[in-house]
Amino acid sequence: MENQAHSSDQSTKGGWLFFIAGFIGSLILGWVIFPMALYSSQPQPMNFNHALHMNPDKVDGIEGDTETEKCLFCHQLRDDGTFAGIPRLEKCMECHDDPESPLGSTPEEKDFLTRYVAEEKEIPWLSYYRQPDCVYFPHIAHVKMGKVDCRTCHGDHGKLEDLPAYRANRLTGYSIKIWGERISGLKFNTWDRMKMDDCAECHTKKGHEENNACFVCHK
Amino acid sequence: MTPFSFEWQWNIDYLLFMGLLYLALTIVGCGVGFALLKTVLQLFGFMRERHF
Amino acid sequence: MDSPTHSYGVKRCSPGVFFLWTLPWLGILAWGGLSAVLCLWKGLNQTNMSNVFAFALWIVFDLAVIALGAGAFFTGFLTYIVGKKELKDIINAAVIIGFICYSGAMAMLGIDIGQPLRGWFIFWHANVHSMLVEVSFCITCYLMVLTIEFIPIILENRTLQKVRELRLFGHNLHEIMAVFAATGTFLSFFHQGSLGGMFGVMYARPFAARGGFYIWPWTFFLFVLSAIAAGPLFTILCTKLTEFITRKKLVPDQAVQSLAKISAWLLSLYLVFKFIDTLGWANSLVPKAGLRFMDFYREGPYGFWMVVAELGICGILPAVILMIPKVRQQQGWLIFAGLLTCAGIVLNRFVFIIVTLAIPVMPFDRFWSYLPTWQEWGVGLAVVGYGFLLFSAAYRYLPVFPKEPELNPAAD
Amino acid sequence: MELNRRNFIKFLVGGVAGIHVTPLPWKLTDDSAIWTQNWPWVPVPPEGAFATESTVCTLCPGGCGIEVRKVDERTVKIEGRTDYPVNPGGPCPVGMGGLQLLCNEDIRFTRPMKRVGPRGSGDFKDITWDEAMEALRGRLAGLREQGRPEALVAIDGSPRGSTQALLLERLLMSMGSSNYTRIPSAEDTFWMAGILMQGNEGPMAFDLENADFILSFGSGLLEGWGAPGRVLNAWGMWRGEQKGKTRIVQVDSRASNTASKADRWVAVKPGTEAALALGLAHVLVTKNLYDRAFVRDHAFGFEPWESSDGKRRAGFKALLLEKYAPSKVSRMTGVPAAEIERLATDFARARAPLALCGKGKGDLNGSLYETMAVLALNALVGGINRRGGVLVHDKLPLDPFAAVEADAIASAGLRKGRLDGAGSATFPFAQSLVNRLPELVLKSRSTPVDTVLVLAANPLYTLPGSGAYRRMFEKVPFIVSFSPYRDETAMMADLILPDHVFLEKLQDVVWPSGLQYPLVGLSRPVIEPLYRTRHAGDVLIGLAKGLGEGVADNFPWENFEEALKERFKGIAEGAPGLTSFDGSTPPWETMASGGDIRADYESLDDLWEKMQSGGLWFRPAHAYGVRNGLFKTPTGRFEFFSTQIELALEEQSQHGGTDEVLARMGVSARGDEACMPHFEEASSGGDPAHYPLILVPYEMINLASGWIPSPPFLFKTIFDNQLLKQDSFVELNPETAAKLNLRQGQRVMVESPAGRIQARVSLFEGAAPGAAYLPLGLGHTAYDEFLKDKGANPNEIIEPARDPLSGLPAWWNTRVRLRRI
Amino acid sequence: MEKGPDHGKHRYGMVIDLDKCTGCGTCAVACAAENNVSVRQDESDKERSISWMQIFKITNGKPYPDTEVSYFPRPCMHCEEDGHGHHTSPCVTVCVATATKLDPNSGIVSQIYTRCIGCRYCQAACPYKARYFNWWDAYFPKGKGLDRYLTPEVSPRMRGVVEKCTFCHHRLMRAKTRAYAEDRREIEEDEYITACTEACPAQAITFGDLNNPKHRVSRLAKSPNAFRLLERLNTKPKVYYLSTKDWVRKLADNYLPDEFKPLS
Repeated sequence: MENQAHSSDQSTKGGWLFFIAGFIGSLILGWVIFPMALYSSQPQPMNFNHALHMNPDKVDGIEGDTETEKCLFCHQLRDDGTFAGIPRLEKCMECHDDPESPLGSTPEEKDFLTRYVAEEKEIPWLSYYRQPDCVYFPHIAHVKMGKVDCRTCHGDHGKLEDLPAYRANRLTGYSIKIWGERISGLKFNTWDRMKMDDCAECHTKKGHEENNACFVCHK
Repeated sequence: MTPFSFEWQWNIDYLLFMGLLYLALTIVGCGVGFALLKTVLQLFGFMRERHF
Repeated sequence: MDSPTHSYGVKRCSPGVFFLWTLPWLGILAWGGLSAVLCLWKGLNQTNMSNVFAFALWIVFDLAVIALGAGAFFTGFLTYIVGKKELKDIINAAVIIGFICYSGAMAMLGIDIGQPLRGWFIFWHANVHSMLVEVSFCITCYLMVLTIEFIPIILENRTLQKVRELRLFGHNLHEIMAVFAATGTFLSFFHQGSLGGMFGVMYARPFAARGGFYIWPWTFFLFVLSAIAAGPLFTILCTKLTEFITRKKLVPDQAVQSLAKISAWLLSLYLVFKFIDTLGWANSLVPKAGLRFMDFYREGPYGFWMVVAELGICGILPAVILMIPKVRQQQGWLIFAGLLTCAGIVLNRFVFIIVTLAIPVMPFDRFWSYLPTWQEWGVGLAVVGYGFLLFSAAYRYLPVFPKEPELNPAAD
Repeated sequence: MELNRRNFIKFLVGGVAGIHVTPLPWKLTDDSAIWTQNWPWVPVPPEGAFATESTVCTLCPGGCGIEVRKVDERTVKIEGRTDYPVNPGGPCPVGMGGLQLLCNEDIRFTRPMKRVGPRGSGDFKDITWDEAMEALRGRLAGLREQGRPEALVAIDGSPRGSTQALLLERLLMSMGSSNYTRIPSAEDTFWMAGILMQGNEGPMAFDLENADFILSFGSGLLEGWGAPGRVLNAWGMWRGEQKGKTRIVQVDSRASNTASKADRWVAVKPGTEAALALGLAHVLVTKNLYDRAFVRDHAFGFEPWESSDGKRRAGFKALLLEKYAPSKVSRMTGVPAAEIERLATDFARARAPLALCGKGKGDLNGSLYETMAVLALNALVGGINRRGGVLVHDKLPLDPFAAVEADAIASAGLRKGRLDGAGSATFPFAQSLVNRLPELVLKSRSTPVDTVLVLAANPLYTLPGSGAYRRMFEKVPFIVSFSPYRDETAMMADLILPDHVFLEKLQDVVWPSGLQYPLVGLSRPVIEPLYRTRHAGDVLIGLAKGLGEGVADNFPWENFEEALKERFKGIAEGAPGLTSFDGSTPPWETMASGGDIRADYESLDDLWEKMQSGGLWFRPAHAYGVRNGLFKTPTGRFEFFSTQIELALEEQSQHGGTDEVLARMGVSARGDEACMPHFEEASSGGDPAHYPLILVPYEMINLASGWIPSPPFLFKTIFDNQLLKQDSFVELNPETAAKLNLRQGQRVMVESPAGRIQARVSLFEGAAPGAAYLPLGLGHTAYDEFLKDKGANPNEIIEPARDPLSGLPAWWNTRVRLRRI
Repeated sequence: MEKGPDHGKHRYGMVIDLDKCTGCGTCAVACAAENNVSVRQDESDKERSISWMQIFKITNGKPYPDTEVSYFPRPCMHCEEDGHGHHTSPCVTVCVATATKLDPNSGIVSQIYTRCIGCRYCQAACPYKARYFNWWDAYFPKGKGLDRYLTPEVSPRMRGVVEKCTFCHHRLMRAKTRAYAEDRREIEEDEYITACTEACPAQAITFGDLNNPKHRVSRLAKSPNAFRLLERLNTKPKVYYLSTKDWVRKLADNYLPDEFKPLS
């Protein structure tokens, strides 16, 4: 401490380098390392080729005039208006009814028939788009009454050949699709993010501001 | 809450209330910023240091 | 004993004695820390708060502490805006006491809410019609201001002064202190008021509800007045306590008397308004709700004596004492009146919080009572311990009382 | 440029400044808030497809129709049914909270178990069903080998006439034991009174909804009496659409819910309801307000007559005139004479007056003479088999199964008769007297009881004087419990064969108590059993089969369902009924149509199938006004003077004078009076000088008081002056409390000669002076944290006397004192 | 622009007939079962237990044998005004984080548990004590199986937040969803009733749209026997009570001596 009187002047200029080093270091930490650490990644129990199933040349039996209707063929609305979500095995078996004879020749199908159909075991799918428990989201109000395309919220999921890994926020348990893939929070497509503000934005845009009342979407 | 939030309402209550909050924050921020800037300028010799 | 960490020209006790002095306060802090951890970890079931007593000891402490901390903004206002130069000798102490009170209150509020991690929702999802939002906004901003006001005092520490960056920054901040003082005055005025407004707008609680001006019920203004009346007195009490403990004279009488005189007038003004308010309320809102004034003082331990104690013993009496210059100038009477006033304001806040909640509104409901748990006392008293600790440290290391060297010339 | 302290601080300052322009602090702030919104320890109920299934609640004998809302395979809510005639709306709070009895592993046995610790310790070991069945089979087979099958005793709480009850009794009979005992309920008292005065075995059927003046003698209409869903619904109707048309008068010693909500509350001294009924009858007679045509044409024993031996008999009228003048009754009951006269007049002048009885909920038996007195009152106003009166029915045509064919061992065992003496000379009208078991077991050195089977009952908790049962169970060598719950009795058992609970179990609900038309509900399982439990009916059939030919032959069914279906043969072949109810017109409105109903089923199979979906068979028809050939008494008339009692007394008088016989029966009246409804002063062991207060246990609709535990939800509806932490409250009139120097909330010991329990004082103006009221349904010593050690069970200090004539426990006259602690 | 209380599209409300009410508590149990209300080991701690539909027992205070008891079942009143003329309820004005709001389209006062920060100001402001704080985490001990009866229609609460009766708004959502499935946008009177209404065995509770003159509630609410709790505080509750008994009516509000006007 004895040479403090002049050390302050000396270190001023060199010291700024330390400041900048700290600054840049934290930028790397915050923008690169943090997002990697925050999200877990988990593969789906098996692959499902949406593109294949939606292709009338390859798979028939999935009926519907519009894209939405085709989606709804498997991702059904029940009679009471509730949404069944990811189909149960039962639904798959409407076509893949025989564990012995595959309809196609993909390895996934074989996997599916041997591991699940034959064993009568439900596939433990991981849902990319599940909202947290506090949210009540009626698909019927949007898809049927609001005529919203599946794509609006789910993007081109139906065109995927491979199911991407399920990534969840380690802290909140949210699927990455809810908060948004981009750590910056920037949003370019309607399906990039599914937080409350995004729901509200759409309601407002479509002139349904009354649907921004709390109890419309919360339970 | 910012005017970009969907909960924001364009009425006098919000304008006045949030406006005053942002005003206070701005004044405080500017004050501190001013002192910081002045310090940095003085440190690098762009401004003269006043002695007490 | 001189040390490089102390200010020039003052004498301080040895580190060992200082350490011993801090021990009881550290003990209280540890108790509070344990309580706080329990409350955060296990939840508010650690307290005796309930659906009846949604607000309890902590809120009483909060409101009391914030009212007593009003000395900071009001002295700042008088010093920097009104230009009462003699108060420069006490402003540092006032700022530090204010800082202690506000930061302590904020910390306590952080534990008091059920979901502390969601605390920022108040700002992000603010309901601008809620008085508590007004309180939160202003307290938070004002705490920032207080911190900024505190920083130059910290930077005046002898050791820190040697660092050029800090020294310059401290000076630069100090130069524009009037801006902060003005902002602080504005913010503080509104939140002291809205703290009162919080209760006045509970229109469905006839005991607390009040009519008012624009969006502010009368309690808004009463709380402001009572806080600026009692706050400076609390600052005086704190400096007197420091003087007593250190056996030194630290603040010139002129500053103290100047503050006390202003307090006296404000307290009297407050009492006039408070009586008008009480009479008005008892004759309009109360009968409109189907009740009589005395209905509120019938059940439980909260009888009419509370009114006598709050407005008479802790209101009129100190006002009279302080209004008479000759009496006020006697240190004993000044301290006595200061203590009464501060007790009165605490009692006032207690009545608005606990008594309001204890009195049933539905005729078939019953009167409930409440006793805090040790965890609640722990967190509440931790603020006291924290205050003593921080003020002692400030006194030891910072030039809190600029006139100290002058009033206590070195013996050697 | 070295890394000294100052530079390191600069590095840190740079870092802190930098981090704020990255998402990290902001996202962490957001995420930590979101974390609190999704705390991993807060349950997230799984989504799924919603469905509802309807069934019938079997938590009490009321048998409400319920609908269970399901999410996939989970049951999430119980709701009332509108397509079930008993309760066109919600059930009672116990039924509403029923799911908590299903999904609680701490109160249920999830698999068969065997006792390993000392009795009552609750230490059990898991065993397999095979082991469990074999253990019991071996025990029973052993009894038969030793030639003492009569040492097998059953204590059954299943509803009277239910298939499960029949199977258990059948098993005992086939084994060679006639010691099948039942938990006594109001139904037993009704049955006896019905036999004695009407000669009819059908259940007591009250045409409540069609009555316009309801005089209830202590029946807790709002406390769960009869079928609560039905009665509460009727109540809503009386206070709604029928406002002012139906008047309700409650005779009660306490301002109970029923008393308060009734149009008039007649406050009587506890236990003197019979005297009041007879006082009213007196007024009817003296003011000539009674139905003379009915009395003349259809009744016996009212006017004086000359019996076959030439003796002049005074008759009921004379008894009334002699002993029950309003002034006298006023002294007995505490009701002013003028009020008695006014009440009698109002009652008689009503178009369809109906007097009700059955104390409280009717979960416990009532007083036989009191029931007879009330029935007599109904008869005096011609209210027997009249619209809005007491309807006389035959038993349900459910098939009773073929008679048991007893093999040699069984025949020998059956010849030894019943241990409890029910049906014997002393207790000629009782079918079973479970309350006599403790003395029988405890008085002899070697107990005559070897094995006890407990089914759907918790005698250690629900029976008055429960301490005696505990001592009995300590002595009995082997106890088997079928209880699905870890109740007090099961804790004493050596072997647990857990039954399903109601939503998992197929059961018949035979004639909800008090209902005015025949109805059988079918309680169908709405979910697969959650645990490794087994239907008690199936276990009984399995056991019988395992016991070999002599026993197995009486059980030709594969399983319970088959046996149940066989019983419906009687229904399918009997009088026509309906299997569905559309909810539009309540049955009590259409009943007057007489027998004109077309069955909506064709055969047993058709009926069975329809019952599977609707869960119901009923016959909303009644031949109102028909009295000829109605009464099956020896005189063929409604007997104010019971010739059957007379006959029983005569038969016995060979073994001593009638007085001696009456004394043995516990009847204090002598001569002809004993054959007629009369008021018997409550006898109690306690000396009024030492025990100044009379203990009145009362029931609440928001607490289960039978063998079923209370769902924890119910405790939300219990006030904190009824239960506070571990204390229940004894209600006292403020005057009484003042005399005893007791304050609100004070802890006291309630002491009777039989024991003592702790409680707190609750001052209630509506409590009769001189009485202490304690709620039934609290004070469990078993189950889980939600039920255990909450409040006190008054049964523990009740000193049950014997109800005169019936021999059932008289639990309403224990004397107590309060001691401050 | 604020809409007047009658100008919202729907204004769901409730009428409870106290003459019919038997105090049995089925409504409270049904409510707890329907709404995943947490049950604690000690529910006798009434200051901290949760019962959205709470039953208050009242007596006329007369000596034996003129004593009478009656009951006030008390759900959330879903107030329309804060007592000061603002079209918002006393709790809504004070809520700091907009966790509770008065929905102008249904009249229901919503409560969002994930938004609530647990400051409890709303509890202090509510004179009906209709708001409950979660002093503990929902009690579902491990391995007991009790969480198996939870319905997914109502989100279970975490500790540290306030909850209250929501008029079973999820049933409104259920009814709407079903209506959508049947190509309808509007729902009928009986399609949306609360769990307590449905459960009441004495049919003492009626529920419906006070704005719809065809609904039974709007007729009953105008009955001369109708009154509301603490009506003088001007909170404009949407829960009405019916009673013909003056002593019951008198206990619904505070009255200065000689102020109460008996019906009879």
